Amino acid sequence: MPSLPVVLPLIAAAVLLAARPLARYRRVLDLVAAGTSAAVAVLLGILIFRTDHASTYWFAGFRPAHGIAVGIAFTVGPLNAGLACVGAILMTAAMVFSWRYFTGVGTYFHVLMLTFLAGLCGFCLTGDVFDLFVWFELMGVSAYALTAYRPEERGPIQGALNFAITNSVGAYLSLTGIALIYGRTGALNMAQIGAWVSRHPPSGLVVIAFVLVIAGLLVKSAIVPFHFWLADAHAVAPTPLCVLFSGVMVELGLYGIARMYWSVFGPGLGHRAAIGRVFLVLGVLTAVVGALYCFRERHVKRLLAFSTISHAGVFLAGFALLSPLGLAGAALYVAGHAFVKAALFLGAGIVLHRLRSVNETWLHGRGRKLPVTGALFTAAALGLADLPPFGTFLGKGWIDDAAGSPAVTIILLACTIVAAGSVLRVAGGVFYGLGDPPREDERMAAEANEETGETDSARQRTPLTMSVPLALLVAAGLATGIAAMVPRAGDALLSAAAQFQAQPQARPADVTVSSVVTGLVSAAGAVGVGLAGLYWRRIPVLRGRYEPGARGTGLADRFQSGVINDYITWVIAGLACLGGVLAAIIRLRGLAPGSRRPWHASDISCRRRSTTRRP
Amino acid sequence: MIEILQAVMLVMVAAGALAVTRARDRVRQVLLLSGYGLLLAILFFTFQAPDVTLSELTVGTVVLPMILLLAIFKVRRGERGREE
Amino acid sequence: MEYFPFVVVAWILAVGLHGIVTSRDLIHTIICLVVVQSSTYVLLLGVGYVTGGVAPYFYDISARTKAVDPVVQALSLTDIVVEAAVTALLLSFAVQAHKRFGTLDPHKLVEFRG
Amino acid sequence: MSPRQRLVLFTVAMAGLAACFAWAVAGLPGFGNYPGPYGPVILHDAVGQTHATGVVSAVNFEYRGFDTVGEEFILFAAAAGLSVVLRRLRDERESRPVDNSNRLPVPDSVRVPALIFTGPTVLIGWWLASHAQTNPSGGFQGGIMLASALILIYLAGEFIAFRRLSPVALLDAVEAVGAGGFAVIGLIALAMGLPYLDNFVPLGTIPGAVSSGGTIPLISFFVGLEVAAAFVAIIGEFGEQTLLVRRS
Repeated sequence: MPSLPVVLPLIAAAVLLAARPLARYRRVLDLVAAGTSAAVAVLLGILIFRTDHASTYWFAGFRPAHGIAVGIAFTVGPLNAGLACVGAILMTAAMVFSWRYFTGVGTYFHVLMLTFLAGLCGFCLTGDVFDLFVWFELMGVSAYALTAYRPEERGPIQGALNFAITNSVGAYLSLTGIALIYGRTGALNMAQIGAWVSRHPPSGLVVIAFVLVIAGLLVKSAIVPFHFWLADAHAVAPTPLCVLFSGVMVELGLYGIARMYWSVFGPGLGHRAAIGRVFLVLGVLTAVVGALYCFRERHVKRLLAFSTISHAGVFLAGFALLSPLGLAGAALYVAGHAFVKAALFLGAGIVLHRLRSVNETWLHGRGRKLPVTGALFTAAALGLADLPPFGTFLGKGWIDDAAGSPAVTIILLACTIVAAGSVLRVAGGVFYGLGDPPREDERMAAEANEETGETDSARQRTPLTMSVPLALLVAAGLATGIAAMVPRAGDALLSAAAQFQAQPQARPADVTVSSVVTGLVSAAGAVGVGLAGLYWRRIPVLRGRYEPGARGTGLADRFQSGVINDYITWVIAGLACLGGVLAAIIRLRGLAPGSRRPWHASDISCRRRSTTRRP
Repeated sequence: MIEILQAVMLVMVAAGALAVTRARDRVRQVLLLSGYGLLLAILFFTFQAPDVTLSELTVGTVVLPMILLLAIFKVRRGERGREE
Repeated sequence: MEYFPFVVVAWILAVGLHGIVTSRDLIHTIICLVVVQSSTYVLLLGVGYVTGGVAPYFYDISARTKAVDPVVQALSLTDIVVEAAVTALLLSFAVQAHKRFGTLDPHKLVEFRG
Repeated sequence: MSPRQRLVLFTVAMAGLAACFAWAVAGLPGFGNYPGPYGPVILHDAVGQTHATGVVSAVNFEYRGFDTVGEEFILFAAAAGLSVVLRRLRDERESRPVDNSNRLPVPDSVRVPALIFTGPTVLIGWWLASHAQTNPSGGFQGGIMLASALILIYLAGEFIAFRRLSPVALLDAVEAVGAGGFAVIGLIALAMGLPYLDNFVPLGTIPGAVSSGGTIPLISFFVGLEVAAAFVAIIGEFGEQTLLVRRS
């Protein structure tokens, strides 16, 4: 059963490729593709509820003997099945959305989408480090090809190349890390490596293998300074694909890092607080950089991409708190964010379909003829700003609770306000014509006007297959928050997080007053930032200096240069810094006592069964 | 322990990698890559991996250079067409 | 001498990455990427090697003979196929980029960014 | 960044990374001292459990067969992606080169040996793909050999013949059968109530015989199909790009 979410899409992809000559019956093929991903979503949904503890599935029936795994295992827990399920739901929405979106394409789009889905599920569920790499690559290859799906446009090839080369370098560095750890432990099963690592004092090998293994994941999850490729790829990829990139692919990278830390390296590395702080700094840095770039963007898809980077930083900060509450908050935030961000991209896709542009400047006021899309887009943007009861507010609230540090709370709050405010600025300007018509920035206009040809069909009205998924996604974003407010559901999530970390669950998951207040403040702040962006020229203090969305600042462009050589240089520099910092922590602080725990042979098959429930 | 043949092949592979990445002419680079694939294949043979040797021989020395050459011809033709 | 193969791995990796960073031609970049990946095969096979071991085939010898690790060989096989697939896809991007923009210099391609 | 700045940053960073790597390698047991336990356990069990004497194939198609499923589909996705990227675009016309030849300018000294070697290459490929369980061979190598045979035809300058031998629809179908077939073999085990990809075919009595290994030769065959079709498709796409001029 746990193998089916991977195998089903693969078989469907093979069938659809063979059915290419039958492209006349497109509707049937569309239905097969969308039906498969919906079925996968249902299967994963069942898996979430059937596994109240992490259960292990051995492929080809090779169960481990004497604590040595010889086959490949899937380790299915509520968190990873849940993440895959969110991915499958977004995939289904994207498939339905692209029903009328692309016309006259063969089945290749569906084939690649399905292989992407299979890679996504395999990546989430696997409990084997090399298998992780394989599914990571499958997801990558499908994503590269899909990014370049419209080679007749000018941008996609450039974006796809940067995406593919940066991610491939990351993946090969990850493989180097896998080989290193295999060379010492002689194991590929995560639990088995984890057991080995926790029985031995942390050595240079373990530290550096950890850094190298997460290299590819850091690139995928767009953590500064590994993030440069993301905006290039998002700006050019077909909109249904952006839904998946922003909604789950980035988050998958973060999940991978969390998984690597908790299941493999973390227990043996020790120095929990110090390592957590390193990742917290990385997360906050990413959140700040993403928010600033988001604010100065006029290309709607690029703007949304930078907001994803900013949010990825918040998620990483949540993981980095290393407590069940922080992880549960991050998980809930990921789910809530996935739905609203997907809705925003679909909204952008509808705008592109109807108005043939994603240039905020040009679109100013032109979206008034799309009232429904405008309302849903605005609602989703408010969801992005953590407005209660969207799932985002509670996730953020838990992260703040777990951080317990006003500084972190305020910085993350500011980042959310700026990023979501920029999105609200777009919503207000485009759909309601608020504010002053912005000055045309020539370069922006030229770039955004490139973006025309995703669709051919009539654009007199928005087809239902486009607006219904959008509405459903906004509703799902709301539902996530409301469901998580039910105490039992919140506790279940928290205990799943505690299980994932093999830690006792310390406290109940509450909806605190402070989280509601923070959410409201955040939403109000975002509206304020959005309005300030729209009425920039009328505000005396701000006038004349700088215009939001204008790309005047050369320094920022020098970083986000679009040159692949720079991106790779940054990857290596970031990795060297991370390696150096972790090495310093381990070397200078010596071995922390009490960080290791005795190891049992039963660890292999099922490591974390016990969780302390709330009395 | 490392055997003499392995050490020799490792040195040659290291030199080969340098040669491949330093070459600036595309066709020359592809030919060097093909040779590098051959060196790798021999190295893998000394590592007692006949399976990998066979794969590296077919992929690294034949198929991949072939694809690269086709791509380079295509690009070169494009460049010539543009000059005219 | 015991660590010489791993030194070579680091060398290949560094040389390949240097090639990518200094490259002014996308096809050159892609070939350097192939070199970067080749370091992983050497590393994999290097860590799985057993001095005096034979290749793990027992068609005509006893299954008790000391042999090198078969797992890393299987992983390398997978790795090689992945390499070929990724390289072919990247090359198709390069061909298309050249067709569209008439250049393979990443610095010039930036001007056409979307 | 200017090239100079980039080089400086790269040099510093790479030095740091190399130092990290050196620190890591110092923790390895040293070349030739692979500590196990994964490899030794497999070496100990493989012949008995799978009746395959080629242990690498046993690992690839049996112990870690699920990796191979993923790897097949990476190739599958790459081939599909290649067709997407290199497909004929809306604004392109297809035309023959001006000199009206659809051949590479290949001298006879290349063409004749190429054609002569085609047959044996096919045979070797076939043999390799069907002996995964015994020798250093298997689906990858066999499949690539089969593809190489078609490259030889191509080298001989017979692109049209190459294309006729491998029309795109047929290649797609073969790829689908190859990659999908592998996945379906796994499903059959599942339908029989066994874990995915379990070896449900009798292993045969003599380890090392052609009919031994249960599903291993079967999977190897499908892998061979997929690999051959994917590589032929990839090379065909590039060949088409090179030989047929498309003008925009």
